Parts: sequence; structure tokens; C-alpha cells
Amino acid sequence: MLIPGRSAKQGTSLNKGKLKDEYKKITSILEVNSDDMVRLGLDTGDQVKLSNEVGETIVSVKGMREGKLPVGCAFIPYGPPSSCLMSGETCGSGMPQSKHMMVQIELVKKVEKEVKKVEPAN
Amino acid sequence: MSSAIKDNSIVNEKIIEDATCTFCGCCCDDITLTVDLDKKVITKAKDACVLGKAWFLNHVIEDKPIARIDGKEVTLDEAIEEAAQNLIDAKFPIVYGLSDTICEAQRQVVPIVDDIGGTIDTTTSVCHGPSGMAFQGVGEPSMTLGEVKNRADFVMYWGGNPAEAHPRHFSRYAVTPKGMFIPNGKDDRTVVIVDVRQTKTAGVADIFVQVKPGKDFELLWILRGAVKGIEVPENVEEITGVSRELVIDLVNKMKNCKYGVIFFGMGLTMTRGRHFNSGALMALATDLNEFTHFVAKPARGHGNVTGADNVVSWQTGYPFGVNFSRGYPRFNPGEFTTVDTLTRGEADAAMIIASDPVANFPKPAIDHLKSDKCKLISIDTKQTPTSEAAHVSIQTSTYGINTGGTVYRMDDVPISLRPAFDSPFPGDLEVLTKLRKRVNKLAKEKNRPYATSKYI
Amino acid sequence: MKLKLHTQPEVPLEAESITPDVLNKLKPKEVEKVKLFHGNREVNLGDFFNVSKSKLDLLEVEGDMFKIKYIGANMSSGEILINGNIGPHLGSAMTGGFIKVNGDAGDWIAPEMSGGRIHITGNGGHCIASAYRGASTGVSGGEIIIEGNVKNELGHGMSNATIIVGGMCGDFTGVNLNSGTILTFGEMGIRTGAGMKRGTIICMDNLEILPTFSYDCLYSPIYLKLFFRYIRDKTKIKFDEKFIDGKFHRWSGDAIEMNRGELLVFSA
Amino acid sequence: MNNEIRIINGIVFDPTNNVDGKVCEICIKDGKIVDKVSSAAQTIDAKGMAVMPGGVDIHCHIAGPKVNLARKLMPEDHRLDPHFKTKHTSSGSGGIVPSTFATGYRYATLGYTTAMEAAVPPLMARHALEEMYDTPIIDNGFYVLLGNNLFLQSLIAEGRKEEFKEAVAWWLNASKAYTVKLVNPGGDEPWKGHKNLNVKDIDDTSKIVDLSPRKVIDAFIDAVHELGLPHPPHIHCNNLGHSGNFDTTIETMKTAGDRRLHIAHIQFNSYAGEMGKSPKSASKEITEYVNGHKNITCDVGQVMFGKATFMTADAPLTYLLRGYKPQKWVNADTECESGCGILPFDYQGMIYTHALQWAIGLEIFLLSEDPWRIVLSTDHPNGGSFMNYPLVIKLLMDYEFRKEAMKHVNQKAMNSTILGELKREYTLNEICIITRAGPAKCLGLKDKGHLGIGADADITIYDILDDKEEMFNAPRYVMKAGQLLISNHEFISDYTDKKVLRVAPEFDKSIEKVIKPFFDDFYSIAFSNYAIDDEYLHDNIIIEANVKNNIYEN
Repeated sequence: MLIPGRSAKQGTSLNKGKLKDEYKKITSILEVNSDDMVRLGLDTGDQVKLSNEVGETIVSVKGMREGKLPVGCAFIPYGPPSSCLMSGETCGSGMPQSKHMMVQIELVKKVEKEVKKVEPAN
Repeated sequence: MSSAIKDNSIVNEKIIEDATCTFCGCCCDDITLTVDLDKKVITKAKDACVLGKAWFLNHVIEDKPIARIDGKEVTLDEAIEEAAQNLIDAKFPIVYGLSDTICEAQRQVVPIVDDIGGTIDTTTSVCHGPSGMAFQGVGEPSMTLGEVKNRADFVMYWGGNPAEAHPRHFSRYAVTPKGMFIPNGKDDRTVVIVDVRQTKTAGVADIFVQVKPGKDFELLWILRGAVKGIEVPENVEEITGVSRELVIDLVNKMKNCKYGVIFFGMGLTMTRGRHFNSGALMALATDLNEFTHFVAKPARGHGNVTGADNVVSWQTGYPFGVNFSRGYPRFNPGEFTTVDTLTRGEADAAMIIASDPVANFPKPAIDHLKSDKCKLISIDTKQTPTSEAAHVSIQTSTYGINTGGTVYRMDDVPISLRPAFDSPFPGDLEVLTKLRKRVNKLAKEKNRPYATSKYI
Repeated sequence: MKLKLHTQPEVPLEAESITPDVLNKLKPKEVEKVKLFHGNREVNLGDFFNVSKSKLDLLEVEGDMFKIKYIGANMSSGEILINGNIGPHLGSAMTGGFIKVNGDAGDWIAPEMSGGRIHITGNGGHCIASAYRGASTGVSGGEIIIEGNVKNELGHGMSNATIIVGGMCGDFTGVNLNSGTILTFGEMGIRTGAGMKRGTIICMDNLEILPTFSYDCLYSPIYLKLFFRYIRDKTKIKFDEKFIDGKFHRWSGDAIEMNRGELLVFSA
Repeated sequence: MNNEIRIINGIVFDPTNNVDGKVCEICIKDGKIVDKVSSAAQTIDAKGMAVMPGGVDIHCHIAGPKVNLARKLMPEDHRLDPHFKTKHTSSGSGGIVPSTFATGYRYATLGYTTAMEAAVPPLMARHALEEMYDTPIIDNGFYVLLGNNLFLQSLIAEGRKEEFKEAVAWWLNASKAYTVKLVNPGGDEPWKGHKNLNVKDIDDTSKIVDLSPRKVIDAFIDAVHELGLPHPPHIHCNNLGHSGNFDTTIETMKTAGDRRLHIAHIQFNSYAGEMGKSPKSASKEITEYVNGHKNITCDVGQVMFGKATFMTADAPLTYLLRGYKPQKWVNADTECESGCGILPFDYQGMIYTHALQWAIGLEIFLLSEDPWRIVLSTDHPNGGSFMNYPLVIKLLMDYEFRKEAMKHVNQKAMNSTILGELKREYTLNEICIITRAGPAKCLGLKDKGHLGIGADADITIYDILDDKEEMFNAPRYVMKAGQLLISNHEFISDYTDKKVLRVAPEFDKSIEKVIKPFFDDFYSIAFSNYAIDDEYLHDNIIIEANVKNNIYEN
């Protein structure tokens, strides 16, 4: 289950410009529960493919400490990658289901070298 | 900042006190800006949060054309003429966005849409639109943020992450400040966070309630039941992930506080259940008034989305997703909201004002926006994927930094802006007023739209 | 009379005039001149439909009409037969008569209906027989049969009507139900009957019941036997004969409201 | 463009200038009434028609935050009553709380050209002003809610009389208001701070109130008197809507002594009986006091059957009423200043209380001896929409119709009133007073409500018909500031240059130093961002404060 949301970093980079690299980078980092990371055999920095019936996108993952995210949930800041997965169905409300989207995670590329680990947010 | 620059700019430096930051719905109006008038940049934004600093300090006057048609530079008047013609020719045009501009500009837009017989929708529809619908169903006990600061001894956040989305919400309004009847600030308040994720916000909590994803409604329903004296079910933990003791404790705390408040976020409106989730929360707050004073409020996002809601409401009677194709306003979310009309491929022209659906919308909607079936007009302060894809693109100056006007805080309090420096780009108000006049003239010439004496 | 769609509308076409109350009085030539709304433009019915005489004594409409709204609005009597898919607001505020759809239907079927019957052989959309936003009552009478699946908010705020669904339902079926009966054969989404005051929701499949409903008993209501026979005679919904004599779990709720509603869940 | 108009042959009603149904000519130039115009003037032949000044609504709720919340709350109501676009006017939604455009146009189609919004918290004054700009045709002003302002109350409690007066003046300027509005003074604090309680009495001295309502009322009457505002404090009394509240109302009026006071929607304050039980009519007691005291003016707040919406700063009242029929309800607390409750409502003739309220309103109209001090209102939308005004007029002008109407409502209620015995019928001249001349005079608007030389050319021309409801429902011509807007019942142009009416009493700047610390501590917006700049206002008229004018002269 994917939960897109706002983050302070997404907000600040948005001010710098949506066409700039920083925004693109921040909106394509997927936060995954550490248990799930182990289960899926993922390391922080790996490239994964998210897909559902609407579309697919490639993002990089970041492990989150235990308890921060429930098992089976992943978080991503709002942005173009998250909207690739959003369906246009609004159930008569005008609001697409932009949180709690069921997606599949597939590994596409292992992290190549030691990437600078970003401290998990407190 | 180096001292050399400082010395240089003594003459041309301007200090603006009590400026308002329009980035998020908090609309903090206590920011002190230091402006370098030569370079046309803000060098300091005292008291602003991380988002606010980014908002003010990154603002530069970019060197780009004011108006473009299909990427080619044109004059503003040419662009307005083209936009007016596109809109008046369209059979089912839609105007969307409006949250990042001043009310004075927003007020010009409804008459435009009235004249072109189109649909007007604001970013509310993909933000707290479901809360608006829930409000229409159950009402809402609410308050201004100062009441929270002065009185609230029970503060709950549900499905929102203010620590990252509204960074000063805690310190300025709801948690730490000392108020009239809250002399010791945070010590006098019970802070409860309900979320599926342990976000930054959770760190502030006295009680953190981690609800199972997608079970907010069930938890709210159980709380409502408990408030009304119905036994909390034994299997509540199995259903919601929250222990029975905690639920009972929460209900007691809620019933016995003096002034309780719940802020809620997208965690409710964007998930399965949508308007019923926020409706359940508003109903819970309403029920609690049987025992004590209790209020609830959505934590609204973008700068002036609340203003857009208000303006569209007072001019049409409905908050968002209003259609004028029959010569009078009609409201039906799901039918006239932007995501739906675009996804179904209905709109044949779209004017996007201060918003970026090409980056945020579901894919089918984006595809329609970019297709040649839909004439795309963009009025925005920044270059965005939407402005780049637009047939007519007009760049405007930024509200709160270059232009003044009125914005509404998330609690419907109107605040006047104090602009820092002027910009070579025209304001939204100027552009939209011109467009309104032009469209009105065309509509009168073409006798459109047909007002009908029948209604459905 | 028979209307056949010859041109697909580019934008939503609002056709509240396509109802026996308006068209039956007119000659085919006049029917072609009846006004419809194509987006914000007034158009003639003939711009989109061929009008011809029908063998049957009813109003026949044919074509893929998912963009056409409000057919049969305010209908008081007569019959419409729709061959093809149909768009939103079918039978809005109808007070009598019969609409049959051989195909799928869109959202908002029969809002504010107070009488008459609608029969859809395919699937339905969201908010069928549902109150418009802000209103506490929607449908106040009549009968709606959908043989296929429907989506969310079936019968929101309904008072006094019967809805039969052959397939599955979305979430919030019978939410804020005032009175009336909803019967579904397929699986239901979550939160069925939330906030219901009175009325009956009958389900033949698994049902996730909200914690504010309380269990009463297992029994076999006699009226259901009649109801199932009625469904067998009137529709093509195929269902297991065992339902007819089956036993049902009765739950009452919603305790948050008046607790006078009932959920009947098939047991065996 | 020729801006001269001459109205000939019309039967003119101009009570202010003692013209009662006389055929005479009215000349208009540059938006004002003049003694003569050139021969090029456009001529309107009003033969057989009644020519009256444009209507003035002294108490309605048409702009501001609570009105807008109510609009958002009721899409189902707007849906049933759309307001169509015409070539000259914008579209909107009607219903019990119409959208701004529809409000302006609908007032105009009743012949009203001025309407005062009755309650706006100062923090939200900008919102009210913005809505007023978007309300076409009618001139507006608003009354600012100060009665539950915690800072002002603290000044009263500490006996700082001079500073209190200055602070009131500052607030009136800061919010650009027309006068002070007191709503259930003292009632907010128990509601917000004491788990939804309310004050019980004008002299309530229980622990939940620091200051008795009477002291608050007295202080405001005094301050407004001293400032010499054109209109006295507008008061919504304590215990509004409760049985047996007429005592409180009379005590409130007594508090004023011989200083001026306006009692808003007095019908809701004229109930006898025991609190908590069924009400009885106290119209006699109330009108007796009003008749005998020339310093008191009031508007009726007539209840009309059908849809209504409670919207009031008296939050505990709406919550109480919600108890009778649980449905959607809005509460909106404004920090340090005000509360607010909104509740859709339905008045039904067959319900005892509703029928009684309807009868009490009519009794007050019929028992009151001085039409100049009683104003027609429904407290729109609390007692019903302003669209009911023509029907109220018919009820007042037609005894037989009234008697017939009484047959169709709750008989127990009718039997407990004296309405059936009141045979008085209002004349056209009296109607002209209670809808135009009177309210304009109560408000101290010298240029409105009459047709004398120099007055604003806001004029309505009605066909004189036997059915007075029909007559007042559809004026043949409506003119605003000398511009013909409605001709032969149709809009022929739009008018957007409407004005905001306000006062600007002088005050000592140093009062800001006294107020600011309170702001810094307890408000959530900066002091410097609170007061509305003069530049923010578009067209506005300052009605001069004048101490001499302060005593009501008949």
C-alpha cells in the first residue's frame, strides 16, 4: 500500500521550481518499512518499479526505522511519480484516491556504490 | 550574507514587518522580511519556517516572456485575446486552480466562467473537497486558530502531518503557545496524534495512536459510539489496531476536557471512504458538544485555497466543482470536478490558474490535458509542467511577494498581504480583469450562454 | 417512437427532454426540433438522433450514450427502452413510468425519484438512488433493479424504495438510510449501512459489519420468500434456490443513529 | 449620456416630507433628486402607480463569514432555486441563503436598494466587505460584534470608561462598521469556556460570568451615545427565543434610560410563559413599553412559514434548537470576540410554537402606535427569507387575508393570542414608513428613505394592485442612484458602483498602545494586520457622527 503525502523537503524544493532536479529527486524517494526492506531484499538506494493497473514509475527506496511505517505500507512525497499511479476514479467525489493505493514493488536496479545515507526523518 | 553586500545595500534595503507567508494554509502574518531592492530578492525572512524561508528566499525575478502562444513569445494582449477566443468557443470549458492567488483575482474568475458557460473548480476538489462535502452533510463545529491557542486543553491531529506540511502550526497556534486560559502552553494541553505513519508530527504527541491503514472510519465510528454510551467492542484492536484501553481513555479525555479540538488532514480525505471519513470526524466533534465544548477543523494546504473556497461559495453558492453550462450554477462533485471531467475526456478547453495539474493529476487526466482535444491555457507565476504544455501561457507576478491582496487562512480569517518588491510581470488580478472584460464583451456579442427557464 | 444516436456528442449532452412526457405529444418532425444541451450550446435533438416510428408503443432510444445525461428526468408515466449504455442522472426525479436499460448505466441513477421503476441489465455507477450532496433524503419511492454490479453509495439517504442488485456493491451501501429495502446478491464493499436509521439491507454474501451494529438472531423472514420469487419472475438475475428458504443473521443498527435498521446476512 | 430622468403622473409616497399619495413630479439628475431637469430628460409615465423611495432593510444577514458558511452548508437548497443569468445580470443561487449576486438582484426586484448586514465579527470584517462588493445594486453597511469582546469587557470591568469609549471608536474604524452590535452580551464566555453553558439573566452573577450583561449593555449604550453615532447600538437581547424572556427585554430597554437603543428582531424577545415550557405572547407588554419610550426603535423579525436558517452570534441558542431536531449544525468561534451558530430550520404552521411566533410578530406590528420606530424585517434568514416581505405587507394591509391565514395554522396558538381581535390595516403610507422612511431615519441616513431635494435617487415604482403581495413583489421600475435598472419588470442594466456605508468616529491614537499588548498575547494575527486600511475600501460613504442628531426626534 502506497501513501503519498507532503514533506517539508518536497515543499521547499517546490519553491525552487518544479522543473529543477531537486524536486524531481525528492519526489522519487520511496520510504519503505525496514521489515519490508528485508522481506523484499532491498537496500536504501535501490531502484524499484512501482506499478498498478493505472501505470508504473521508477523510484529509489529508503529504509525506515521499525515502527515508523506499518508493515506493508510505503510513503512517497507527492509528485509526478506518484500521480503516474493515481487512477482518475473519484467515486462521485471529485477526489481521486491519492493515498492508500495498492501497488506492486519490483526491484529493477541494485544500488551500485555506497550512496550517502540520508538520515531517517525523526 | 557577507558584510560587503550588507554595506552596499543600506540605502536600498527595505524591512517589511508583519508580512504574510502564503505558502501553506497557516498564513503566518508575523514574518519580518529584509528586501534587497536593487537585486530584487528577499535576503532574510525572520520567523518564517523552513517552507516559508524557501518560499521567500528562493523568489527571483526570472528572465522569461510574459506571454507565450505555443511556446512563441507574444504580447499580453495577444495572449488574452487568444485565451478569450478559446474559452468562448469551447462547449465545455473548465477553469481550475485558483488556490495560489489573491481573492481579488479569484473574484474575477467566476464571472468569466459564468460568461463562457463553463465549469469552475478549485484545488479544493483534490484537497479538502471531501471535507467540504462532509460539511454539507453534517455541518461542523469550528473555530479560529486563536481560540485553540487561548483555550484548547485537548488537541488532536488526525491523518495529517503538520510538522512537515504546516511547520508553525504547533508553535504558533495549537501546541506550544501560551494562551489566555492556557497559561503554561504545552503543559496545559493533551496532544494526541492519530496516523497510520509515525511521522515527524508524532514526536510532539502525548499520545500517539497508530491506526491500521484504511481503518480511520471504523475507529471514528467506535469513538462516536463510545461517546454516545455504546460499549467499545472487545475486538476493537483487531479492527483498528488501537487497544480497547486506549480508546476508552481517549473518549474519557475528550469528554472531560474543557475545550477540545481536532485538526484533520488528507489522511482522511484522500483515502477510501473520503467524505464519509471527514464526515465521521465532524460528527464526532459535534457529538462531543453534548459534554463539553468541542471543535474540529480541516488543516488546509495551499496558501489561499480557503479563500478560493469562500469566493466561489459566495458568488455561486457552492464551494467547488460548479458548472454554468445551463446559465446558472450547478454543483455535483464527481460530475463537474476537474479530475473527472478530464479523465472522461469531456473538457474541450481548460484554463489553469496558479496550479499544476500536469504534475499532480492522475495519468488519464494529464493525457487529456496534453491532447489536442483540449485547449490548455495556463496562468501561473512559475514555469511548471503545465505552463510548458499549455497552448497559451501567461506568467504573472507572485502574490504576497510582488502583489498585495487578501488571502484567507485555513480558519477562514482574511489577511491582507504586504508585498516586498514589484515585478515586471503583471498580477493575476490585472490579467484576469482584462480577460473578464474581453470575455464579457464576446459573450454579449454571441449571446452566450443560454439562460434557461427550466432547471434540472 | 424510436431515437437512434447517429453522432457521438463531444461533450456531455443533457437530454432531460427525452422523456415520454415531452415527446409522446409530438410528431417525429417536431421531435427533431426538441432542444437539448450540448455542453453550453442549445442543439436540436435531430442533430444527434435519428427519429423514426417504433413498432412498440414506447419510447425506444438506441446507441452508446455514456455521455448523455438526464434521460427520463421528471418522467411521470410511460415507458423508455434504452438499448446501449447510458450516462448519469437517468430518471432523475421521476415520479412514475418505467425505464429499461439494456446495457450499463452511469453514476447518479434516479436521484430524487419518488415513484416508477428502473431496470438495468448491465452495471451501474456510483451514487445510484443517492441523495444529492447536502440533502438528507434522496429517493423517496419506486423500484430500481440492477442486474450487474454497482459502485459506491448505493441508496445514500434513501427513504422508501426498493433496490435489487444482482452483482456486487461498492462501499457505503445504504449509508444514512432512512427507510426502504436494499437487496444484493454479490459481495458488498466496506461500511455497509453506516449511519442508517431504519430500513433493511439484505446481503447474500460475506459482509464486513461495522462495530456499531449488534447481533440479534438467526431467522427466516417470510416476506423474503415472496421477495425472492418476485425477483425470479421479474428479472434475469440467476440465484441459488436455497436463498428462498434460507436463514438469515439479523443485525440491528446503526446504534449511533436510531438503531432501528436491520442488516440481514444469508447464513445457510 | 443623458443622466436626467423625470417621473410624471405618479402617486408619490414620501412620508418624511409629508407627502401621502399625492400626484407630483420627481426629477432626477446625477444620481440625486433635484427640483427640475432639462427638457431632454428621459420621462417615465407612472400614471396609476405608486412612487416610493427605495426600500431600506435595517436588519438582515447577507454578507460575511457566517452567511458564507450557511451557503456552503446548503447545496440542496440552492439546487432547487437557481438564479438565471440574463444579458445584463450574472447568475447565482437562490434559496434561503442566496449567493451574493442573487442577493443583490433579488433585493432590487422587491424594490429594496439598501440593506444592512447585522452581525460581523471584526476579525472577519474584510470578508464581509468583500462579499458586499460582490453584492450588486444595494448599498450596504454592517454592524460590528463587540458585545462579547473580551478586551472591551475587561475595560468595562475595570471601570476604564474613557479608554473603553476610545477603544470602541477604534474598533469601529478598524472594521469599517456602521454601528455596534451586541449579541447575547456575556453569553460567549460561558459557551466557550464553561462547557457550553449560557447566561440566564441580564443580571446574571453566577460564577461563569465575570460581568453582568447589564453592565456591558449600559457601557456600550453610553459609549455610542457619547460618540454620537447615527445609529444606536443594535442589540440582540439575552435569553432570545426562550419562554418568559420579555422581562429580560424590558429590563434591557430600561437599562437604556432615555438614551437611544435599537432592539433587533423584537418578536424573538417577546415571549411570556415559563422558561423551558411552551411560550405565550407578551406582545402587549413589549409594545406598551416601546410605545411609551421614544428612545427605543426596533425591527420585528417576523417569522414566516417555510424554510429559514438560523445564523446568529448567539451560539448556545442554535445548539439548543438543534436539540429539537438533530441535523447539520455549524458552530464557529471567533477568538476573543464572538461565537456563531448556524442551523437550517423549517417553520411549520401546524406547530404551536412556530404559529405563535408568527402571530406575535404580527401583533407587535399591529399594536405599535408609532410606525417610525418599528421596522419591517424577518431577520433574514432567521425568521424566513427577505423574499417574504411582500407577503408580510399583505398580512399587515389586509385584515380579511390575515383572518383567513389564521385558520390554516395551529389553532391552540391562535386562541392564545389576540391577533384575531386586531382589525388594524396598515395604509400604503405606513408601509412606506416601516420599509423605507422609518429605517432610514433610525439609521440616520439623511439621503435615503425619502424623495426630497438632495436625496439619493433610489426610487421604486409599483403598479397599485389590490393584491398587495403581488404589488410589492414586482415593481415596474427600480432606480438606483438615478440609473434605471428595472424597467417593465426586466433588468435593463447592471449596477456595480454600490457603496459601503460606515462611520468613522474620531479617537485618540494612543488607545492603540492600550489595545496592542492584548493582541500580542491573545490574538492569532498581528495587530498591524487587523485594522482595515482605508485603501482597502472601494466606494464608501462615511455617515457623520453628530451628537445633536442623537436624540430621536419624531
